[in-house]
Amino acid sequence: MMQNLALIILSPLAGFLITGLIGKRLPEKVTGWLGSLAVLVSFVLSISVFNQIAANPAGMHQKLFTFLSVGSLQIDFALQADRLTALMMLVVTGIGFLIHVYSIAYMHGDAGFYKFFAYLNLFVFNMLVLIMGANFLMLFFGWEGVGLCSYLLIGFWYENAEYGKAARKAFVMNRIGDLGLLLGLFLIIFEFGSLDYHTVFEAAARGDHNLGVITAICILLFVGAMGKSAQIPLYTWLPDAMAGPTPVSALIHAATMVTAGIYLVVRCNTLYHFAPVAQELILYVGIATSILAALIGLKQNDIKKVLAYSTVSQLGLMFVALGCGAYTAAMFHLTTHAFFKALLFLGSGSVIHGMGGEQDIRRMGALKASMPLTFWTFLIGTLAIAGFPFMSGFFSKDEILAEVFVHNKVVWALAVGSALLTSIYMLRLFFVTFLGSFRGTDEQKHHLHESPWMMTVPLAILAILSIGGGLLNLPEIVGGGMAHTLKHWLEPVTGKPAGEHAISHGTELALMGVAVAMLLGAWLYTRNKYQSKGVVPEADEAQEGTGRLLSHKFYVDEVYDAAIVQPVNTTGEILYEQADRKGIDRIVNALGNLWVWLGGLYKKVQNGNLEYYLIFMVAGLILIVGFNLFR
Amino acid sequence: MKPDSIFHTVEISHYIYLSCVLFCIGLFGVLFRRNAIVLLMCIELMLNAVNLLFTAFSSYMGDSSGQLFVFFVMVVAAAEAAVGLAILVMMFRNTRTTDVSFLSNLKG
Amino acid sequence: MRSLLLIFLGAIAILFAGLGKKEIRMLPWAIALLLGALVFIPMDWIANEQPDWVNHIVPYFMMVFDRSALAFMAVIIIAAMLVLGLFGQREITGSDQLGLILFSLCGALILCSFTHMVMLFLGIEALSIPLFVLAGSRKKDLRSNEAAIKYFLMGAFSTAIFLMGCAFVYGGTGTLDLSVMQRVIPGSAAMGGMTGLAKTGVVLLMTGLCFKIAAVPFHFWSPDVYEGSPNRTTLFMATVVKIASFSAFFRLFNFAFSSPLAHGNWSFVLAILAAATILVGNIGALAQRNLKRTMAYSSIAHAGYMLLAILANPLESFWALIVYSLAYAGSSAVVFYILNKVQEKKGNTEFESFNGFGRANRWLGILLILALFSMAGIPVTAGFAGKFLLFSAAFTGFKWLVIVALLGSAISIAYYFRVFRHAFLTEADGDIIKPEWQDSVFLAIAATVLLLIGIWPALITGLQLFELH
Amino acid sequence: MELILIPIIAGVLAALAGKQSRWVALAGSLVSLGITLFWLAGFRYGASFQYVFDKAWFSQGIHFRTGVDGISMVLLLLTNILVPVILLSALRNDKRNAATLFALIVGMQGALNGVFLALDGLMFYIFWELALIPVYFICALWGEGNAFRTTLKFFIYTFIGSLAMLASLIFLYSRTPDPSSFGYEALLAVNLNHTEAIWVGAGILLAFAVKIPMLPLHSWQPDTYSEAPAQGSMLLSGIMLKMGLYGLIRWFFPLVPEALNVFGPVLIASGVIGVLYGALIAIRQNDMKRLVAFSSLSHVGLIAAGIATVSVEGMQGAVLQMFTHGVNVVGLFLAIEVIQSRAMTRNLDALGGIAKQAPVFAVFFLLLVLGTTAVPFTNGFPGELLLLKATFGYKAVWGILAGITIILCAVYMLRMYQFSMLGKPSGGIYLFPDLRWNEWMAFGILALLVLWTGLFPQYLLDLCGPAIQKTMKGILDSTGVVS
Repeated sequence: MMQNLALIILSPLAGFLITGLIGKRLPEKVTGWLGSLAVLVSFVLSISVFNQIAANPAGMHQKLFTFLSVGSLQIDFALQADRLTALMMLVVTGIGFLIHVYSIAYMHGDAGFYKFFAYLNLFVFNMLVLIMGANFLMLFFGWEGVGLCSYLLIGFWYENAEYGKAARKAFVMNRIGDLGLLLGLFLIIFEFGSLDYHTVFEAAARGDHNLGVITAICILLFVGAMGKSAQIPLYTWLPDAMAGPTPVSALIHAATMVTAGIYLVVRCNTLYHFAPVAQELILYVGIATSILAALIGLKQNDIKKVLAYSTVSQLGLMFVALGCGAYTAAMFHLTTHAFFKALLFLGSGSVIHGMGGEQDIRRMGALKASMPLTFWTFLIGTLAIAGFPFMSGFFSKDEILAEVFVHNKVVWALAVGSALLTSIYMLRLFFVTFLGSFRGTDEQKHHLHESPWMMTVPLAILAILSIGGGLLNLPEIVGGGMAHTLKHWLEPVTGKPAGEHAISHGTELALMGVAVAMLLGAWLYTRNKYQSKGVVPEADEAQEGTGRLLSHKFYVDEVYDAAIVQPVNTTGEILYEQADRKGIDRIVNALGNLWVWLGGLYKKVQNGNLEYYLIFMVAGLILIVGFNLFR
Repeated sequence: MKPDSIFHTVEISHYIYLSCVLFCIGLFGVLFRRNAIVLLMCIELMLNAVNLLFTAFSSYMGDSSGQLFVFFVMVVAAAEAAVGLAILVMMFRNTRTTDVSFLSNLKG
Repeated sequence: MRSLLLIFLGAIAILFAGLGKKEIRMLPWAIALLLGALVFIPMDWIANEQPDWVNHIVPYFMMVFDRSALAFMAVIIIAAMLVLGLFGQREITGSDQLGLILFSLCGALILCSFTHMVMLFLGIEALSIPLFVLAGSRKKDLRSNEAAIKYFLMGAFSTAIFLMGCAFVYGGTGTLDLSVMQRVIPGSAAMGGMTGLAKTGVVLLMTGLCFKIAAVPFHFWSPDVYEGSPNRTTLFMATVVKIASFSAFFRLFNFAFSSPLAHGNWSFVLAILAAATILVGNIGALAQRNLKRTMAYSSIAHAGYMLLAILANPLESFWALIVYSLAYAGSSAVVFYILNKVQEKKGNTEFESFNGFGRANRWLGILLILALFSMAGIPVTAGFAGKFLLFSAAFTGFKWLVIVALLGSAISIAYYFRVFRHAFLTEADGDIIKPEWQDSVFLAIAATVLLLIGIWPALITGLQLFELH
Repeated sequence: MELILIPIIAGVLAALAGKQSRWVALAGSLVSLGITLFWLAGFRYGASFQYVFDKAWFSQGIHFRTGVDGISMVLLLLTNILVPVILLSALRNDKRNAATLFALIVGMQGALNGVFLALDGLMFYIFWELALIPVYFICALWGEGNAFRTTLKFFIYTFIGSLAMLASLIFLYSRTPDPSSFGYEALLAVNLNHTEAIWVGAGILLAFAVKIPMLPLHSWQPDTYSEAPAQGSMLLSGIMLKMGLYGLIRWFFPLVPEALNVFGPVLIASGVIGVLYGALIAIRQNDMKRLVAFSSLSHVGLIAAGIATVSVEGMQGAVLQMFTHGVNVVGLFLAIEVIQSRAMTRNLDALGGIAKQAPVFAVFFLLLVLGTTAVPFTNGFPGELLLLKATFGYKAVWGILAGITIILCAVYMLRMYQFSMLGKPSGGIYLFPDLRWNEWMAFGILALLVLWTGLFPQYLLDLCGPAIQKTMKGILDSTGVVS
């Protein structure tokens, strides 16, 4: 059974190699199904691992080979699986498989079809390495690996220079985070002498380490998480990353890769336990991101951009939970978010597919009729994220809000505001896209169709999961005996937080009531505005005042460009022109030319005139004799 | 050579000074004259200063090798002068002058 | 002694036998003569004692043909062979130039073996006087005339200074015999050191020799004379004359004036002169547009390097000097051969005349690179071995001087590689030069010397196992 | 011995072989690759020198002495793999006098092997110089633009450095006990006082720092790389600058450990500043070769800084990274050559969209870009990890500054890839044939190395580990620093 772990990562790797190397010569269907099969194998194996873990909370561990062994430092290429991992594995491979299947239809006819599946498989491989690695370096491997795949997939349509730019932006911003993570790893090595989770956490749990260093480690790790999970200040890449094909956005930029930061913090909860400062930082960054992204989401007209900002906002919410030490809540929301956000992205993909590549919601509308299945699943997704009672998002979001309520009332209020904004922009998106009147071209109208079954079936499955995802971790008032399944499941990893503030059922109910009321309000507002009045959102250029600010994303990109990108470029130019060419190089050349110049000077001395020669000789002679006699 | 010969009634230093003066006269002649013939003569003067000095030392120390040297110097100086005059003649044929300051084609 | 006599008598014979004949016809005889002289050297080396008849011809041990003399003689004869072999003159009638070269060579050989100031003086004059004539041997050429005049006047002038030095040393030490001097000078320590007379004498001798090797500030003649003289004469001056002068320099200063007392007297001044020579030679060469003149400056620089040998511990530096001289002679011969051929085709030796040379003549091009590398002291050529041995021998004495020498070597790359650039990197079509078969033989000898010593210098330095004196 | 002689003989034969010279050269270089692999197979893990060949050369104190330990084995491997690859990539070359080009390349292999094998100070110096000559000719004879001036500057610059090293070596030689010796161990045994150590060290360092090149002494590099022919750039950047780094490990620090406290900080500062300096400049370069030149400056700066930390991670990481950087930079220059020979330009402004026309090439190029960017599973990663860790452990500030390279490197490398390969085909790139078989093979070998080193760096680390530890012990024992 032990080789299961290796097989889980090897299967997508094999898929990558096969589709990448010979996929070009195979028919599309074969390539697509091969790629999907590879992930399916991983999924099935993951279930088997999941079952084993259920029986054996300690988890599994498998060393493949020694990667690096230098001095006292030894880093193995090793895999492990515990309950956290098992949960993530199911999410990654399960949703991954659905999206693979979806892609077979979605990417049909693309010139780079085989490449797409190769990249997707490579991504799944890297993601699995990230979550299954048994030490921080393995995590870093996967961490950078998924960043690479993200780069490749965002820039998948490489002939478009803008897409290429977005891809590079994503990679570079991730790299900024990676540097933080890497420095964190170095600190871990110096503090604990190892990178193995087991060793590190065991040592940390003893609590006798320098708290300052641990805080530094935690902050640095969080910097890594900022990059990958698109938190302030490193979030701007994620909306741009929507340049990639939609399944990519669903898989990488919604369901899996961007949650790696959450995973990292949960994984290191032992360390964060000793670093309250870092936790506070996470809390504030998370809530700020959540609000900011939600605000921006209000005014976006690109269907995928709205979802992207929504993702950023939801990730912020998860970090808020982490900041409160509510690891289960974060993981719970991570899981449900994976379901409904993947659903929403795939739904949007279906819309885009049907609309022949159109992404602007102002040109859509009234799609309900022609794309019923998409409509219904999208509705489910929208409701789930907006927190419609008893759907998955309802439970997971409420759990976070409840935890925050206990922790910090101000942040709670902000989080509620963020939830409200979420409801508004999601419903706006929904109404504008599917209801009202059709605003596209005639050609698009003629072309409009429901997507093939390979796309709709994954939608349906995800819709079911979005509805029922809440079952994973019901609150006590609803679930009774079945409550807190996930919490108990994760306990071996997160431990039992000491002195947990339980809130009374009354308060909990009240909080739920607030949420439902807000949703209702949002529904009425948006329905009134976009369906009944048929308001079409203004174009970006037409926005004024706050709207303009929002549609331009608070001008953050422009600020970054002016504050970082341009200065770096200018520095590069100045260094090259002034310091290198006109400075160092000129000095070197001058040192060389000095001798040539001296040579020219000497030429004048050697003037061909015998008398001068004799005078020089005699003068030299006198000098020599005199020097020798009188020194 | 008798020990009380005239050389020993005069201090050796006088000979040294004399020949140094002679030598310097020759030397400055070489420096400040331009006619090749005169230059040649000045060099001969320098050689003669050397000869005088050799002879004086030789006598003073009672060692014959210095005087031997003088003969060689004289012989070689003659040979040198012969060659030198030949070169000067050649130069005169080509340039119609014996002024060395006109010879400055080779320089730089 | 046998070599010297053979060459002297042979020179007379060739001079008379060659009357009215083309010089080129006498050349094989001259080469044979040199070969014969060369053969005697290993024989004498092994015998290692002065036969009686030598002492009858040269009384009072005024010349001693010890092994140090023999080693230099061998180098000089080889250098002379290269000079003669590579420059067969077809146009010249009469073998007077050949005879003059051989006579001059006799002077050079005397400079290897003297032990008495008289012989030193005679050697220098025997070496120089034929050269005055040779420098002016193109009678109608004004440049040749000018070279001859300048060389003669300045040579005679420096001879006078040198003789003054002899006289002073004679007065200061009471002897003209080198071995006596070597014994007398340390004895003067008891009487408050060397007298001013002797001190000045030593320095005057030094200046006289510095003129011969063209060390700063007595080097002014050499660029002009080198440029104006016929190529063969220039090469002869650059190699045979220079090596012989160094042999004399080495013998005089590291034998007669080798005691610490005397050494302290002249070494510092000489070190400064050496540094100046290296710098002036290299810097002067940088500004030149004419290869021949560049080689003149380069030869000044080489003299500067070789002066390091005089300043170093003689036991180590002797063989360094030998290796260096061989390397220098070999590479100079190659460069001057090519220079001569180019001059025959193009009429001058400006750098531009070499454009495309390497592309047109593959083997000569490679040979040119080899020679230039050797001059620049790049491994694995003989020039590197020589430089390395010289510098490491001198390192214990004047470290700063070695640094200056290294700096000089670095500067020299610029002008040596300029030749390479014109020969290889210009698009012009160079003239194709077909060397005569005998030229090829001598070029091959030169190349072999350069490479063989470069790869395996122990071939020469291994001889240091033998006692020198 | 055979590793030095066979390539040189092959070079001579190739020069004479005319049309067939490329095959002669390739055969010669493959034979020495074979010998290297044979040696590797028989290599006993440990710190001692193996396959020692010893013969008196100049004199009794100056020997022709060669031997291999783990450090030199890695570099021999690098040399003898890369030179065949370079030859392979040039096989279809139809430049003027191609025979000479092949001869010089394979001859260079011999000289480089000599550098890495030498266990005698003077021998090291001689091969150090000797390695300079073929590459000089390659750059001067087949270079473009103002190649003579640039290469002359390069030559004199490095030559001055070498001469300074020679002076230092001679000084050490003069201090060895009688009879003086240039032997490696004899030179190591010389004890210097602090002042002497600084002077001697400065001389040796000058040679290495120019060749590496370290920051203020680098100005020969961009011009030379960009004006040299592809093979010249590959040899220079792929192998030759490793000579300097190797010299730091094998010669510089062991010879003057007394001055470690002076040179260590200087080297690290220069290295780390070089990392940023090169990277920042590389970001704005449009000439691909110049870009790679500055990126190389950035990368080797990190390697040098790692060595100067004199820590196990730093040194082993450096050896690993030398191998890696050699492979990557040769690959990059090869890719640039592929582009230039087809598109007739290497200016990023004029390029674009090549990936469409040459997908296979695009994949290989991407892999090399990723390797250079140190993405995990490629070869750049483990070395950079170790080096950054060592620098960080030496002083956190330096580590953080150096770490910025992983961001900047991504910026300029991806920019280069983007502008050349991706986007819409522009300019004259409508006919861009994909790789020919020889280029395919060359890239294939490099790609395998990229992945192999990326996944299993431990093989190379094990190889050089004991030797590194011995070297470090030697250095630290002499300085009295307790590690």
